Amino acid sequence: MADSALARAVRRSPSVRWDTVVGALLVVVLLLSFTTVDGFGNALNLSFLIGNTLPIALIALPMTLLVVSGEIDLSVASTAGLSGAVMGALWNQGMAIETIIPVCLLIGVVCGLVNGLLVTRLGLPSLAVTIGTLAAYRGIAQIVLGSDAVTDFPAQYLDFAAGRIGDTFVPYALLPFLVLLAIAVVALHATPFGRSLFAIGASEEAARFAGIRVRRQKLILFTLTGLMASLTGVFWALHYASARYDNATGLELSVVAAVLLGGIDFDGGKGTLGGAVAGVFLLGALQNVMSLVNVSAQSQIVVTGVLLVVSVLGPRVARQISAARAARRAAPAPPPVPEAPAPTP
Amino acid sequence: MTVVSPDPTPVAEVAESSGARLADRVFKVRELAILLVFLVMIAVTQAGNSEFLSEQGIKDLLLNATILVLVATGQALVVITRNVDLSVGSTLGITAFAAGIHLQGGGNPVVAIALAVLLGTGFGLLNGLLVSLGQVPALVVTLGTLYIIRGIDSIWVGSRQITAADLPAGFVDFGSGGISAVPYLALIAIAVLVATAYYMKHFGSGRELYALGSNPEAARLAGIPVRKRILAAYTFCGALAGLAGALYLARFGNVDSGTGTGYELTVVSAVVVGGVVFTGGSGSVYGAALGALLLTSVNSVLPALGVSSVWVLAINGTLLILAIAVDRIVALRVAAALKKRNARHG
Amino acid sequence: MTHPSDTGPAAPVLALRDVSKSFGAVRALRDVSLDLFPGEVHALAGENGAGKSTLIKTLAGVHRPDAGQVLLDGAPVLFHGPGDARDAGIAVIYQEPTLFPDLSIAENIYMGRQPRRPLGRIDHKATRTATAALMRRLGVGLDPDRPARGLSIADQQIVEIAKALSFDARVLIMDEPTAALTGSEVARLFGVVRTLREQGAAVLFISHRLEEIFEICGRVTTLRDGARIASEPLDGMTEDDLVRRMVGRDLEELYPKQEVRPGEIALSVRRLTREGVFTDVSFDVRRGEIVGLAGLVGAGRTEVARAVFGVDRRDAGEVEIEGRALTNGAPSTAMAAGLALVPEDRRAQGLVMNMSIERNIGLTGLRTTVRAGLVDRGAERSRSLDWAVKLHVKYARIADTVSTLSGGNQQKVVLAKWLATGPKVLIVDEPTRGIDVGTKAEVHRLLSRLAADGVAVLMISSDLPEILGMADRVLVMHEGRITAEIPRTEATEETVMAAATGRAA
Amino acid sequence: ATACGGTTKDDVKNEGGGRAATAGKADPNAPVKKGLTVGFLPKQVNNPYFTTADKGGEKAVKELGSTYKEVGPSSATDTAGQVSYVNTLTQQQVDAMAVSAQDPGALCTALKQAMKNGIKVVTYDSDTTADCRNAFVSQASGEDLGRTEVQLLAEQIDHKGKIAILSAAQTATNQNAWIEFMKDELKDPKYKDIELVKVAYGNDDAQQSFQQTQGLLQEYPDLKGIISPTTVGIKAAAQYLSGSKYKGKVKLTGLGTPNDMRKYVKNGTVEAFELWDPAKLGELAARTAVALSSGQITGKEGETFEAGAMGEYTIGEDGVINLGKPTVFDAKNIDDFDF
Ligand SMILES: Nc1ncnc2c1ncn2[C@@H]1O[C@H](COP(=O)(O)OP(=O)(O)OP(=O)(O)O)[C@@H](O)[C@H]1O
Ligand SMILES: Nc1ncnc2c1ncn2[C@@H]1O[C@H](COP(=O)(O)OP(=O)(O)OP(=O)(O)O)[C@@H](O)[C@H]1O
Ligand SMILES: [Mg+2]
Ligand SMILES: [Mg+2]
Repeated sequence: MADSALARAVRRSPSVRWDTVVGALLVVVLLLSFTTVDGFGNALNLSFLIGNTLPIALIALPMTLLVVSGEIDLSVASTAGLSGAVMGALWNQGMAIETIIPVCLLIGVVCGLVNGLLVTRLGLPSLAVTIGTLAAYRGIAQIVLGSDAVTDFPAQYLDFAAGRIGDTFVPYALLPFLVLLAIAVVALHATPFGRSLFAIGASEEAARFAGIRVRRQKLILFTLTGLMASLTGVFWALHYASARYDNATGLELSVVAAVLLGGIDFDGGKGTLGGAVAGVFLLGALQNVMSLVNVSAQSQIVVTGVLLVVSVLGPRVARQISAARAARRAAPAPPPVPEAPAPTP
Repeated sequence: MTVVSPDPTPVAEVAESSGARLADRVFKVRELAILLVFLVMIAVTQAGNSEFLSEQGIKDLLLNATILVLVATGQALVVITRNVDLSVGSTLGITAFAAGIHLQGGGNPVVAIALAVLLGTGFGLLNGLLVSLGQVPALVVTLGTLYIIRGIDSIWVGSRQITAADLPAGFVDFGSGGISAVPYLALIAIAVLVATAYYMKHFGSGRELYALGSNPEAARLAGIPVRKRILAAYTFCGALAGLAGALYLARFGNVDSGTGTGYELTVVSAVVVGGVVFTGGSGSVYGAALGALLLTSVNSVLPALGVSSVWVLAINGTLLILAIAVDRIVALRVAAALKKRNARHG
Repeated sequence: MTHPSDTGPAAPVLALRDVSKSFGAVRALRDVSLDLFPGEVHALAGENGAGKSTLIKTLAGVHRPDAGQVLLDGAPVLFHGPGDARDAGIAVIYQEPTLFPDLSIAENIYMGRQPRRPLGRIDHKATRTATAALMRRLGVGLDPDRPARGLSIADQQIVEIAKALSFDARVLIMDEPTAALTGSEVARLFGVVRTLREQGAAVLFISHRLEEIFEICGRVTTLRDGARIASEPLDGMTEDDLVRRMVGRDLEELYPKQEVRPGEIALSVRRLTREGVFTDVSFDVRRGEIVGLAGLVGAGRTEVARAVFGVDRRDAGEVEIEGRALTNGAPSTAMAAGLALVPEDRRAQGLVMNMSIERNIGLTGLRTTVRAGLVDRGAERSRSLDWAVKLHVKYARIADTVSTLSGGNQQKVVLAKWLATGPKVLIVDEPTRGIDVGTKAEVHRLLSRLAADGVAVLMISSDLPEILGMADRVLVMHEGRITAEIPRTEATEETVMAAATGRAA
Repeated sequence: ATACGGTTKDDVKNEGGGRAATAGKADPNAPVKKGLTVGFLPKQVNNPYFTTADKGGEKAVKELGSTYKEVGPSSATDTAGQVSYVNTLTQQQVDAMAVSAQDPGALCTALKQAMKNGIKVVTYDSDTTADCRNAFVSQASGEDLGRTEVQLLAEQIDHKGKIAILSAAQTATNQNAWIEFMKDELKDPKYKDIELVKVAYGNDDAQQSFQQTQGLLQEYPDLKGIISPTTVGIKAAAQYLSGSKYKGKVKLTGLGTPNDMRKYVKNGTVEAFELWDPAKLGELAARTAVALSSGQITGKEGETFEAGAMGEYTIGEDGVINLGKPTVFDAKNIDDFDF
C-alpha cells in the first residue's frame, strides 16, 4: 500500500542520474582498457566481448520494461534453455531450421503467456510464479532433449550467430540487436505504452483509475519477455553451436544484476533503458578486462558484488552530500519565486 | 463496517464475534492448506511405497527439511519487514566451511557451531547495516553481498574441502543421529522455530516487524525504531544461516567453495509457498517452515515413487506454482465469503 | 457555540519560537512562533500549502527545524523522531492516514505501546478490550480484530482519531481530522475534544471547514506562505475576517451556482448492483446538470462511482453514456466514452505519488496527446501547465514530484488531471476534501461553468452545505440503496439527513 | 533437399562432416621447445579434482622449462564463461592450452579460432568434438572404467541382487559413455543374477545426490549395491549410507578420491572404489601440449611421444591418448595415497 512518499522523494536524485553515471563509468572502463590492457582493443576480442554479452543484453531489454512496471521474470533463462532444447530436438528429427526457429519463438511466447496469465489473472506475485516456471521450463527442456547435445546446425546460421563482419569488431548479431534496442527505447520512453508502464510500476491502483489497462499491458510485457528469451535461446544455441537442455543456466541472475546496476528500481516506476544496457555492457567489459589481466574468477565475483552495492549506496551518499550542501546554501536565500506565473481565475 | 448510529448506545460488541473469529480462522486456514497439501502428498507416496514412512524414511524427511526450515525462518522475518536477504546461500557456505576448518584443527564442536553462528551474525549485521542505514533496495544490496560473500568464500577456501574424515566422529554422528525417528538436528530447528513464532506473536518488537513491513512510513511516524528493527531481522536471519551452515556440515560432512550456491532461490520459494507475502507485513514463520517442509519433501517423494529424475525438475516447478495458486484461490474464495457475510444489508 | 478559552496566566505546554523549515528551494515555514496552552483548542488556519502540516510535523518531531526552537513546558527540546514527541505526551493525527493495512485495528491503535503481561509479553486481550472501549467512546462499530486493509477513508480517519485519543496525551494535534467525516461523526469527535479540553489537554486543530473552527476553537493562528499572520482569540471574529487573514483578500462566493436548463440524458445508470455493497441503484444525470449524491459514511456512494467508472465489476445492471452502453469493468472504455472520475483517495487512486505533476496530469491524456504514435511532449507540457495554473496549484516546478505538494494542492492536481480530459460526464468523489476555502470556491465555480457548458456532473460529497449549495438535484443513499431524490428547491439539511439515516420514506 | 524446402539435418550431413584438426608433419625427434606458455582451463577452478590435475600439469610444464597459467570459471555450468576464457587465452597468445570442456560443442568456435592463431589445443578429462582440438588426453578408457566398476561391485555382492547407478548430470558425456560400458559388461552371463534397476542423477550436487540415494533405497528396499561413477555422488551416497541403517548392507563403489573416501572405507561403509591419479592426468595433458607445440606430434593416430617419467604414449583413434588403467583403493592401500 501507500509507500512512504517522503522516503521516495528523498531517494529521488535531483541532480545526477545514476544511469548517466553508469554510462560514464562504461566509457571510462573502455578508454582505460584500450590504452592499458594488452589484447583488449583488437577487433577480435571486442567482437567476442560483444558476442558473449549479447544474450544478457537481449533479455535485459524486455526485463527493463518489466521491472519498470513493477514485475520480474526469473524464468527467462529457462525459457531460453527450453527453446534451445526444442530447437535441438526438432533438428534431430529432421525438421528444417527455417521452420524450427519460428516454432521456438512461439514456444517462448507461450512460456511468457503462461507467466503473464498466472500473474494477471490469478494475481500471484511474479517473483513466486517465475521461480516456479524457472524450474518447470527447465524441467520440460530436460524432458524434451534429455542428455543430448546437438551441435550440427547449418554453417551459415552458426556463422551468422558467431561471426563478425569482415575483420571489424562488429558481430553480425549486433545489428539486429541495435534495431531491437532502438525499438525498445522508443517503446519505453516515447510511446503512451511506455509511459503507462512507469505509472503501473509506481502505483498500480492509480494507473487503473487513470484508465490504463494494467492487466493487459502486463500480459503483453510477459509475452514479449518470453519471446525475447526464446530468441536469446535460439541465438545462444547457434552462437555456441550447442543445443542442450541446460543452456543459459543462471543467466537470470546476470540479467537482474546488470539491470539493477543500470539503476532500474525494483520498486518499479523508475529507470531508463540506456542505464540498463550500459549496466549490461559495463559488467561484460569488466569481466573481459579482468580476465585479460589475470584476475581470478573468484575475485571477479567480489568485484561484481561490490559494484552492485556501490551502485545503490553511491547515489545515496552523493545525494546526501549534495542535499547537505543545498541546505547550507538555501538557508540564507531569499524566498523562492515559483516558475509558473501567478494563476488568474 | 461503520455503523453510525443516531443514538449513543454502544455497538462495538455486536461486530466482535462473527467477523473476528472468521478472519482469525482464515489466517490459520492459510497454513492449514499447505499442511493439507503436504499430508496428501505424503499419504499418496506411502500408498505407492510402504518403505516411505519407515522409521528411516521419516527421519530422512525431517533431516532433509531441517536446514531449509532454519534458513526460511530467518528469511521470513526479513521478508515480513518488506525486505529480502539473497545472501543466505553464500552465508551458509562460508559459515559451514569456517566451522569445518575449526573442527579439522581438532576444535570443539560446540565452539564450531558458535563460530558459524557468530560469522553468520556478522554477515547478517553487514546486510542489515547496508539496507537500513543506506536505505537502499534490499534486493540489490543482498544480491551484491551474495556475490561478495561467495567470492570471499571461494578465495579463502580455494580448492580445499572439508570431508567427513576431517571431522570428529561424534559431530558427524550427531548430524545423522536422533531419538528414534526424530533427528537431533530437527529438534534444534523445531526449538528455534517455536521460539521465533512465539516471539513474533507475543512481543512488541516482533509485532513491530509486521508493522514496519506493512507500512514503513507509518511505522516511522508511530515511533518504531525502523532501522534498529530491520537490522535485528537481518542479524537474526544471518545467525540462522550460520547455524544452518554448521548443521549442514554435520549433516553432509562435506563442504567446499560451492556449498550453498543457488540456495537463495530455494529459500525464497519456501517462504513464498509458505504464504509470507513479498510486499511485507503478513505471513508467519510457521508458514515458511511448512513451505520448506513441503519443498524438500517433494524431492524425497518423487524418487521414492520411482519417478525418473528427468521429470523431477518439471514436476517440482509445476507443484510450486500449483501450491501458490491453490493458496491464492482459497484466499480469494474466503475473502468473497467474508464479504458476503459482512454485508451491511438484509 | 464558541468558547472563550482560558488563555490565562498558565504557561504554554508546547511552543514554537521563530521556527523555519525549508524543503530544497521551498521555504515552508518562516520564523513561525506559536503557543499552545493547556485547556485550549487552538485552530491553525491557512491556504493549501501555507505550511500547516509542516508546522505540525515539526511539533511532532517528524521534521527537525532548520532554525528556531520547540519548547516543551518552557524548555527547549530536540525531538529526534516521532517517538520522542510521543513520549513527551504529544499525540498527532496526520493529514494522511498512517495505518498498517495488514494489522488489526486494535494493533494499529496500540502499536508500540501495547499493554503488557509479565516478561514483556503483549496482552492481546487487554488491547482488544481497550480498543472496543475507544470505539464506543467515538460511537462507531468498527471491529477491533478487523484488518485495516480495505477500510474506507472515513473509517481510516476514525481509527487515527481513536489512536490519538488512546494516548491520553497532554497535547493533541489534529491535521484535518474531519475532512472525510460527515456531520454526526464530527459532532461525536467534538464531544470528545471538549471533554479533553475540560481535562486540561491542549488541542491544535486544523480544518478547512471554517464553521468547525468557530464551533470548537478558542484561538486561531493564521499562516500565509509559511509565515505567521496572526494569533488571536476567535471571539468576535467573523468568517470573513478569518478568510481575509488567510488569503489576504475577501472571500468570493463559496457556492457560485449558475442556473442551467438541463439537456438530454448523458449518464444513465440502471439497476446497478454489487453484491453485499449496493443494490438496484438507478439514476440519470442530464447534460448541464449537477446531481449531488449524499449519504452517511459507508452508504456505498464511492462504490457506486467505482462501479459506474468500471474500476470495480458490477454484478448486475447497465451504465450508458449518451446512449452507449459501457463494458463491465473497463475504465478505458468509460474514458473513451467521455466519463471521468475524480476518486476520493488521492494518494492511492488519484495520483502516482513519485511522478511529476506534469506526468500525473499527462496520464489521462496518453491517448490524446499523441503524434505518430509517440507522446507529444510539448503538447503534454502545455496541457499540464494550463490546468495546473487554472486550478491554482502551488508548486515550485512542474517537473517536481507530486509528493512534495501540500495535501490540498495534490487534490487540485487530481482535479486538473481529469478536467483536462474534457469529459462529457464528470463524477467527483469528495472533490474539495482538504481544499482551502478560496480554492473551494474556485472549484465550485469551475464545476458550475462545466455544467453550463453542457457537462453532466455527479457530485459525491460528505460536506452537506456543498451538496445543498451546488446540486440541482440530490440523490440520497442509505445502506446501499438510493432512498430519496430531492429537487434543489426542497433540499435542506433536514430532508437530506432524514433520508440518509433511513428515517424518511 | 527436403519437402518443406528448408535446411535440415540431412542437408548438413550431406555437406560432409568435419575432418580431424591436424595439419603439418610430425617430427618425433624435434627438440622440446622451452619458454612456451601453456594455459590450463579446467571446467571449474576451486574444484579439488581439477586443482590436483592442474597441479600435476603445472609441475610438468615447469619441469619442461615453460610457463604455466590457469584460468577458468567458478561454476561448472557456466559454459559461456568457459568460452570467454578460451578467448582470453587466445588474446593472451599462449602457445598451447589444455581444456576440460564443459560442453562438447559450445567451445568449438572459440577453440577453432585459437587453433587458427597457431595455438595448440589439448583437451583432458572431458572432450570436445574431435575437430575442435589437436588431441584428447583421456583419464582411462571408458571401457576400462565401466567394466571394472561392475566387476568391483559384483564381487562385493557375490554376483547377486539389484543394483543401481548414481550418476552426475544427465548430460555428462563421459558418465554416459561409462554407463553404456557398464550395461554392456552386465550382459555377460556371469552377471545373470544381477539386475540393474535404475540410473539416478544427482547433478554433482551433494544434497541432490543425497536425496537420490534415499529415493533409491526407498524404492528398492532390497537394493544390494550402488555404483556412483562421480566423486561428488559417491561421497554423498557414502555419507548417507554411513548415517543410515543401510551402512555395510548396501555396497557402494565407483569413482572417488582417497581423501574423500578414507573415512567411509575405514568405518566399513565402502569396501573398494577406484580412480585414476588426477595429477598424472594433468601431467600428461601438459606434456602432450608441449609435444604438440614442439612439433613432435600433430595429433594423428599412431604418432608416439615420450612423456618424461611416465613413459611413451601412442596417439589412438581420433587423437585420443589414454592415461592407463585406474587404481583400485581399499582399506589396505588407501593410506598410501594423498589426493
Ligand atoms: N517533503 C516535502 N518536500 C518538498 N516540499 C514539501 C514537502 N512537504 C511540504 N512541502 C512544501 O511545503 C509547503 C507547505 O506544505 P504543507 O503540507 O505544510 O501545507 P499545508 O498548509 O498543510 O497545506 P494543505 O492545507 O494543503 O494541507 C508546500 O509548498 C509544500 O509543497
Ligand atoms: N477498497 C475497499 N476494499 C474493501 N472495502 C471497502 C473498500 N472501500 C470501501 N470499502 C468498504 O465499503 C463500504 C462502503 O464504502 P464507501 O466508501 O462506498 O462509502 P461512501 O458512501 O462512499 O462513504 P465515504 O466515501 O464517505 O466513506 C465501507 O464500509 C468501506 O469500509
Ligand atoms: Mg496539510
Ligand atoms: Mg466515499
